Amino acid sequence: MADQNTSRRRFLTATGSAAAAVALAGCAGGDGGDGTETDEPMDTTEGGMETTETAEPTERPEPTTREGYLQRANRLIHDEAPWVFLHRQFSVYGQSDDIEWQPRTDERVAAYAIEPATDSGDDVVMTQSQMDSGLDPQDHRETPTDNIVLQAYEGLLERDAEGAIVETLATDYQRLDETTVQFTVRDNVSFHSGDSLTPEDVAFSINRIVQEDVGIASPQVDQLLGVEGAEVASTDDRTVNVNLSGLNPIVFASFATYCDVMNKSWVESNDGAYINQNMEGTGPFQLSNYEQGVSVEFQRFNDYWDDEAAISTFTINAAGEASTRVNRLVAGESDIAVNVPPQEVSRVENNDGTSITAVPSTRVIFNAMRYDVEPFDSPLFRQAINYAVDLESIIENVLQTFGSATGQPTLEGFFGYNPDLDPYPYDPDMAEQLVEESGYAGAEVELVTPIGRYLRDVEIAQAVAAQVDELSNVSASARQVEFSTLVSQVTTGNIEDKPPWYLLGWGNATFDAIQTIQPLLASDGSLTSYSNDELDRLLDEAQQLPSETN
Amino acid sequence: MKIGPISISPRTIRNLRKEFRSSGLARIGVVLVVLVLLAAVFAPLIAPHNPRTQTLDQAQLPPLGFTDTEQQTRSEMVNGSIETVTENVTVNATTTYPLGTNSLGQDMLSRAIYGARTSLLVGFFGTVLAALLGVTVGLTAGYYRGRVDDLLMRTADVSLAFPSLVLAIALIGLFSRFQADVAYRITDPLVSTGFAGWFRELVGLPTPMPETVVLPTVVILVVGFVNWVWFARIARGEALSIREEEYVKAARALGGSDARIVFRHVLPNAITPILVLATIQVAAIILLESALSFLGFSGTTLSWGFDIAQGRDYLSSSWWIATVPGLAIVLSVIGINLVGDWLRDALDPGIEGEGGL
Amino acid sequence: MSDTAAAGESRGAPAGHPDDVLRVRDLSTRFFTEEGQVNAVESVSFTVRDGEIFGIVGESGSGKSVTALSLIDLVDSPGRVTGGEVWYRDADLAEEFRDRLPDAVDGEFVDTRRLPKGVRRALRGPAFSMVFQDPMSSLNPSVTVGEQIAEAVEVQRRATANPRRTRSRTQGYGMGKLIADTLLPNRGFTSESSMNRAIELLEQVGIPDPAERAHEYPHQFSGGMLQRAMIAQALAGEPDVLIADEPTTALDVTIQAQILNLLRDLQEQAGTSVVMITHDLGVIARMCNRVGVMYAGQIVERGTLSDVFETPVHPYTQGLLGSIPDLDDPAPRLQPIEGNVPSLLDEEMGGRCFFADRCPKAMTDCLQPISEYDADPGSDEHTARCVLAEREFSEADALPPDHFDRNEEVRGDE
Amino acid sequence: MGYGRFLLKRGVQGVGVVWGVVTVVFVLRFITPGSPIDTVAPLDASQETRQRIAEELGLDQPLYVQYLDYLAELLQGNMGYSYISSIPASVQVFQKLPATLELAVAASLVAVALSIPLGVISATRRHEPADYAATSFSLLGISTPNFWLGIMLVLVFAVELNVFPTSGRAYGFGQTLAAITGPEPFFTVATAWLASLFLPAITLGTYFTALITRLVRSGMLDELSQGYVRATRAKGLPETLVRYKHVLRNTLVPVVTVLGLQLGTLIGGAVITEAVFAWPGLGTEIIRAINARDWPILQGSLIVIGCGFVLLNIAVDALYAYLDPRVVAE
Repeated sequence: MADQNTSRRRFLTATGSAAAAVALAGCAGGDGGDGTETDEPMDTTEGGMETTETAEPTERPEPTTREGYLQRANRLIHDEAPWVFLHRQFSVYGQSDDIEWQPRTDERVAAYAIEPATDSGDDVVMTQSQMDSGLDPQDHRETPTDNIVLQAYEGLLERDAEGAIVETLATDYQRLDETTVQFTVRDNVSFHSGDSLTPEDVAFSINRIVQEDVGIASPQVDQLLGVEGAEVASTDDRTVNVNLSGLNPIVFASFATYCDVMNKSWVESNDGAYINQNMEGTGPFQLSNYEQGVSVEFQRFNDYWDDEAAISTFTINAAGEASTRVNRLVAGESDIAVNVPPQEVSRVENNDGTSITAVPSTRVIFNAMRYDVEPFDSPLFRQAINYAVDLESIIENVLQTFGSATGQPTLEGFFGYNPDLDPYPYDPDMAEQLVEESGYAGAEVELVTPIGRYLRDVEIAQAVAAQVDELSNVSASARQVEFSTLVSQVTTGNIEDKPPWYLLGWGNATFDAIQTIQPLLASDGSLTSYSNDELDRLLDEAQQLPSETN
Repeated sequence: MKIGPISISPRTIRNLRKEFRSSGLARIGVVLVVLVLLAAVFAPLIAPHNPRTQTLDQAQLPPLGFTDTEQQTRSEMVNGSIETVTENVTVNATTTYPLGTNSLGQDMLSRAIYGARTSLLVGFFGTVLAALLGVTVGLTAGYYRGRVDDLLMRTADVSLAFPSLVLAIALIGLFSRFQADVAYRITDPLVSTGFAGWFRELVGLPTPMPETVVLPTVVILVVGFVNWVWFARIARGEALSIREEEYVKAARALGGSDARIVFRHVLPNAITPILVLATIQVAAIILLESALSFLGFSGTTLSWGFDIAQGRDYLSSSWWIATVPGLAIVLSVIGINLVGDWLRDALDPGIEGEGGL
Repeated sequence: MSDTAAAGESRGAPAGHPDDVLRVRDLSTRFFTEEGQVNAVESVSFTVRDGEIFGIVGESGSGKSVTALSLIDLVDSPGRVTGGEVWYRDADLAEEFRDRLPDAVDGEFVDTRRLPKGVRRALRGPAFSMVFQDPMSSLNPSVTVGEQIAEAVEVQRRATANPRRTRSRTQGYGMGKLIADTLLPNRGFTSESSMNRAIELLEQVGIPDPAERAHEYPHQFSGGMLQRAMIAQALAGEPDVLIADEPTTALDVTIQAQILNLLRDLQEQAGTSVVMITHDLGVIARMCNRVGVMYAGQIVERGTLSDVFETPVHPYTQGLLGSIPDLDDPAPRLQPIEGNVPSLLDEEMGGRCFFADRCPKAMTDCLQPISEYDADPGSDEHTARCVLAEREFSEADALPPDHFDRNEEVRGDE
Repeated sequence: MGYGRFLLKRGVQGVGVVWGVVTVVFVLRFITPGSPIDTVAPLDASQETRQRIAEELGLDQPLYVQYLDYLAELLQGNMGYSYISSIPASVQVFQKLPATLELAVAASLVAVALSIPLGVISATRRHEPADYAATSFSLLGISTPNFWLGIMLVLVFAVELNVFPTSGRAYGFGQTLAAITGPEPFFTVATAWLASLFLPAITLGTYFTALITRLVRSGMLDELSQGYVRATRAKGLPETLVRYKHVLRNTLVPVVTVLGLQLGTLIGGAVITEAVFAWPGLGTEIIRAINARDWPILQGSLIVIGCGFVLLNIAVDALYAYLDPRVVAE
């Protein structure tokens, strides 16, 4: 509960000081930073070369913008190295030549974007790694289910393939004041049942997430944190007002990620089990067959408000094993295979009629090191581990180039990314020297990794542990656990329950640095393994300023 | 011959010898088991490499005899887009890695040798645990009969109603809470005394070897707990019949305590079928352990099942990664089963088809 | 086609009495075990006549049961009948094979050993059948007694229903038919009428409430009742030759007499020939017309009951009978003879009289193979495998008492 | 004891076993780390959100209340709702059951069809090549981990030779039946169904084929040495009948007993076979439920398996009584 109070406090503080935010309302676009600007003119050293100066940020002028604060936070994190920075995961798809399709950064696959390339490309099958956790679009928060519900449901805002915010069921959106934002609901939209979309449906859908008495205990509520409720402002103007508890710099980014719109009367007249096995949305596809845990079949919705979908049916099935997914693709049983592992890439490429497409994803892979236990309480030791890891080699050999090295928690292209920071270079001598300086020579450490949760997670952990183990003064090994076991340790809210050193991946669909740093590294973050007053201060400052984008 | 409370009659030894002489299969079994045992015990001496050492630039080398030159299309991610390079690649098998390497460039032969340790440790200790539990329950049930028997055997029924693999997976979840607290790394005496290092220098093998052996405590506890029923059934049956023997009746009439009678009279006479069952169970538990590792529910990465799971991802490109550990399992389990058959044929304890995955 | 074991020259059926139904010549059965070759039956010859009871008597291990099994070709692996002829009188059978297997046919006699395996098997039931020692283990515990007898009846029915008998019996019942019979209701190997016949047979052997008991399982029967049922089963095929292997050994003394009487009565009614195998001289004396004494796989002496019992020639026979004062009051059990029955291992047999090592009258002549000698000029049926049938015992030729002990040592203990 | 009472007693015992299964799962649930909330809630969900989810799932109640509630609901045929999908556990479990049954039945058919003839041939032709072949096969069969066998079969028959699909279940039995009258060509549907079933059934069936072959062989050898076999032959019964009606039937008594005990192994094998072939059955569901701590589904699956175990064992007992009339008498 302490975390919750702190979060609230932060929003209240923000409310008091950020009247200026209002003026920025209505600006669209997800351009979190084009990667060239920096507000750190004092930065002359090469990223990562600092060794013992941990007080670096104090020598720099105080940032002035939200992006500046976030960039500064990233620098601090880079220097303090609470993580072993690894890489940005790539989404690698195998696809049939029967279709034309470009993957998206946020790992979502919209069948609407698929076009047939040949005559047999009209009925498309996708094999992903697992099936849905029920069809209620508001009762889940993970990519496999997203991929299923987004075919039939739509939100007010969505993102394009590059991550920019675009209007879908809203035709306009703006901040009315610091605690109110307004959406204008698109006209002439009908649900699959034939009912027309009303502003009432939109308000209900928002309330169903954030107000427990209206709907369900939605796991998306934290994504809409600070949203207190919605009401129809004007039926004629088709406007809906959303009330916030305080200034939320990224409220539109949040609405572009979650909050699918449902048909109020349909929801109210059916029970949860029915809603989880049927769909009633406004999306370009409607559900034609649902076999729980096995497959979901869609067919084109002919009354879609925009252009009709180019393909007539879309089927999603699942196979947990990557080789199985590729087998299905190569055998022509499937048109898109999700998460093709590196070693299967040549098989897909060499096969006639299939090819690989890949994009960088929104997921960063790292090894968290708990700041409160020996030997990880020493920043020098943590840096040493970063120097000990040959990231280039891991990306080249384990990931077979399907990843890009990182040196900060925020990914390139995200709001708050600091372009001046390079990944730590591989320098075992430096690492050994730092270990000596840290006073933890001879330490034994164990890296805990989940099995099969992330692309080649166990191999990466083994490689990291082996490389650290190569240091003359540290011995390291890797231990694998079930993902659920790791999750249960990581999510208790107590840092003491976490393993001292563990591999995790973090997907951030809001394209904003805060959604990575706040939960994972802030002192009061729900998953934090780290605590640093200066970092907390930088984040607080950042959250009191509006995001340049909205 | 006497081992603790167990005495082996000369007739038994004669039967064993006779069966061993007449059965070629028994001999094959003993040879296989001895080989696996030697590999497990002397792994730090004979493994060509440290099984954990990664040589990422030597990854996925084929076993000897499978050198292959082929045109390969290699795809690379360059700045977010795919570039395809077609080149002639010679995948050289090398005597350095006689059975090839896996995706991390670890030596398959060394991993197979070290995997024997995990399998045998789990197989042996798991069986001992299962036997201790099962025999205690079975003897108690069979000796006291009546309500005690009913209660214990209904418990056994419930236990049987759970598929052992499912029960094991569920229990591993339970025990993994304690996993970090249980000391499950044991120092490898061959390495810590420096003998392995000295020996390997001498014969020119690379050093150093892993200094500790991971004892997958949780898996051992779980497989022991899952497989007790088979021992309970056998022990109960033996106890039921032995308690009716005159000498047991006599011991009871003389006022011997129950524990003493069970330990001195019932157990020694029930030991033959228990031993035979234990042999078969070692095989069954090795299979169970490999299944658990395969599904990712094991405590160590040095396990045949784990390697198979990893190799499965490379089936289309590097078949040997899954094949080598699989063959290791098959050969060891065949060996143990053959020894079990030998013991069963020679001792004829009247058990057939008890135990299982 | 033929897997006839008896190779060599064709000699035809041995000469004998016109009433003979069975003439056995030089029958040999060997067991090929891991310890070595065991000569369980060694050149056994005898004849059985219509309607008579021929007894074979010997200690356990003397090969009498194997002889019985060899007759009806039921020796199990690792045993095998390695030689000899079993001439069986059956005019129809002789006619059927006269052209195809001229060597196997002589007059009305057919050498069953030279017949194809299937035909030999088909002779079981209608031609030969057998009553076993332990009725409890000789009936299938999980099939009703009536059903088991009905099966025997059915075998006989199917054989006689089809004139092409051998073919119908060898190939009449295969897997397909079995599966069909098992899966389809109201079908089975046995029919209702054969079941009725089984009940009749049960009644005939003196089982009360036969209709009900027919549907009971062997474990619900007492030993005596079960042996009656066994006899009913053996008679179901209306065999020409019934082989009774120790039919009363496993039974209580009180029941033994009942069973023997029953056997005798049935035999007289049907005129069946019986080969009675027993170690019980009393049974022999009571039941048999003629008798053969077996020792170490050989018939060492044979002849009519009185030939053998009153004027035994072979010292073994004499030893057996030694303590029996009177035919009318025979002792029920054999008297022990000093020494052990030999192991019958081929390598240990040597070409000598097998009894020589226990024989009080062993002579140097006994160290060579002994053939059957005519023992009694007055009877052409009394023969003995003993030199004493030809000559008198002479101290001069006697072997020293430790002769075989020495050899024993030389051979060493395995 | 009468046959009816015999079955009744087994039925009562069966209910006890199912109750035991429910209780054990509840105990496991109490002591197992990893709350279902962790899998339902997103990684960064606030403690408040977690609390709300816990309340919705009824996890805030004391365990004994949850237990009694569950038992009461179970008696009314309600197995709760999936934590993940909110679908009734009974619906979700019974949707998965046919696929697993199909696999288990196919594997059993393979096993019985192959093993009995193999065992009989092996026993009746002892020390002949056929015996050595059957003995070697069965030794290999019981010594090969079935997941590895599955992988190797996929490697050879699906990846290299491409004659069977690598994974998944095509159509299923129900849809294949429907295709007889339905619009889809029956032959295509049936072929696809059987092709998808083939490798999984072989994978699961091999261990049992090998096990039963061994049991039948040794049982048959024992049984062939029994006196009644000789007696049965002596009365002239055709050898087919001797072997199959008399000897095999008695051999099956211990075989059936062992198989009754090995049902758990069959289900365990199905779990891992399903994992190898991405077969959408109960096994896949169980592994998923364990990983996700979806207790209602796990509990429902285990109850269904427990019931199956009890029912099949009653069936085995009945079969046993049929095969060996002495059982009922005792």
